[in-house]
Amino acid sequence: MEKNFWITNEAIEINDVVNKVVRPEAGAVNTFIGTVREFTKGKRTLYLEYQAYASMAEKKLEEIGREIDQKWGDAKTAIAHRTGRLDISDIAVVIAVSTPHRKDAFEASRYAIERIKEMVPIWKKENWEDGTLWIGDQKETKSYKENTPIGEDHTND
Amino acid sequence: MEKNFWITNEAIEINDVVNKVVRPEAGAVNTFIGTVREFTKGKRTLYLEYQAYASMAEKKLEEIGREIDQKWGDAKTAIAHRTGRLDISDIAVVIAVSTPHRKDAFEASRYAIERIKEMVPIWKKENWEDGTLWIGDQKETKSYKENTPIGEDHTND
Amino acid sequence: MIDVLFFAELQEAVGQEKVSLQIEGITVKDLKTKWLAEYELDNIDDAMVAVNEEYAQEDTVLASGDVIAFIPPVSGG
Amino acid sequence: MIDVLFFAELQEAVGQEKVSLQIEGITVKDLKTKWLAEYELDNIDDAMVAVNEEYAQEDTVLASGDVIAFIPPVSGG
Repeated sequence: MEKNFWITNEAIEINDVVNKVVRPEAGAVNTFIGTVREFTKGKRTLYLEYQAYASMAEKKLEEIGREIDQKWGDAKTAIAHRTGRLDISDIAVVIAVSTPHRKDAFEASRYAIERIKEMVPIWKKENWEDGTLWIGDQKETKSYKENTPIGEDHTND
Repeated sequence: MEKNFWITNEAIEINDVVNKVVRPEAGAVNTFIGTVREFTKGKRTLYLEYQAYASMAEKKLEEIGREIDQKWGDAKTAIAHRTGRLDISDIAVVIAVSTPHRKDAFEASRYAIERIKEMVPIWKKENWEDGTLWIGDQKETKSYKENTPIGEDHTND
Repeated sequence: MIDVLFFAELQEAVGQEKVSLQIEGITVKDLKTKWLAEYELDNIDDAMVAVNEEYAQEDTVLASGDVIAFIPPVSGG
Repeated sequence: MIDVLFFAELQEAVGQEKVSLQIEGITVKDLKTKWLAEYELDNIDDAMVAVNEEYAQEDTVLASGDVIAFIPPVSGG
């Protein structure tokens, strides 16, 4: 696989993402793995369905990689996000950032997941015992300016 | 492997560490991977040798896990550290922390690597083109109180 | 002709992923208020808009061949 | 009898991982200044001390069967 930023309908192998950023210049790799949580605020999730505007999402993930480059200098980033049906504990997203020193790797990885939740066109549909809902709570928890993504999100995972 | 905290002379598989912390209650796993960096302050490393006081080191890693439990509540931690000869880009340490929400996973994982560098009895010997040196710079960069480990370290990776 | 893409709850409300319209030279706002009014998409004003895979403003004028996507609040990760 | 463990540069200076001594009832400080003086370990005062795998102070009194480890500044990770 040549791309460092990709949307896939298949299970994500953590090593596939990490291996894209390991390099002699790096002493630190931070990895963020988002998994499907069973209970949110006491409500039981049976499974999730993720949908993406895949071509645009990959571009936006790449854009996050470029933002990280600009903010942290010597960083290498790879991100994979899954779509389709995911069961409890399945991996939805893997982010890996390598940097010479660890502080930057932590910060950049955190930045990546926050940006994904702000502006990458991916949606999850909750499937509970008693119904379903497409999640997307920016309206309540973040500021929009002219319908382009800004501000900070406060979603859960 | 039953243990969640271990010292090993073999290559560490990232998945072995991550799999110990994935669970239905978790929505986030943060992983820190320390790799052997080729250049530090312009000086080229050929390889590193890690030595550990293995039995005590495993106890201290467990202790870090308990500290994380106390500080962040619902967290599960696993840590593996390698010993022996490591070449450039080899993995020296893998930390994985799972939590319900991502903020805690990032913070706890960062805490774990800082604590390892403060007080877990593991040493690395640099092997450069022109010599070798056991690294351990707390004396210059951190405060010791009566020869027990406190304070913050400022090492590189 | 332009293609209009819908995702998540908007896709379910419209009943399809894509609608092709024989229009051009209108703004995104016009598209929403005039051409998509029939779908009664209550939440469309909560959605961001992308034109050719870049976020765009409501006053963007659409050209033939453009792909317009309505992006409901995202929830990836 | 007590066992004294050395690591990293101290191990190289001593030339072995472990030294067993037929002593007890002395403090860690005594151990360093009297019993280990022959090794001329310049850096031993930079080392932390562990008794039975727990960090300990210099005034800890050593009992028979104790394992004392000198822990030079650590550099794991």
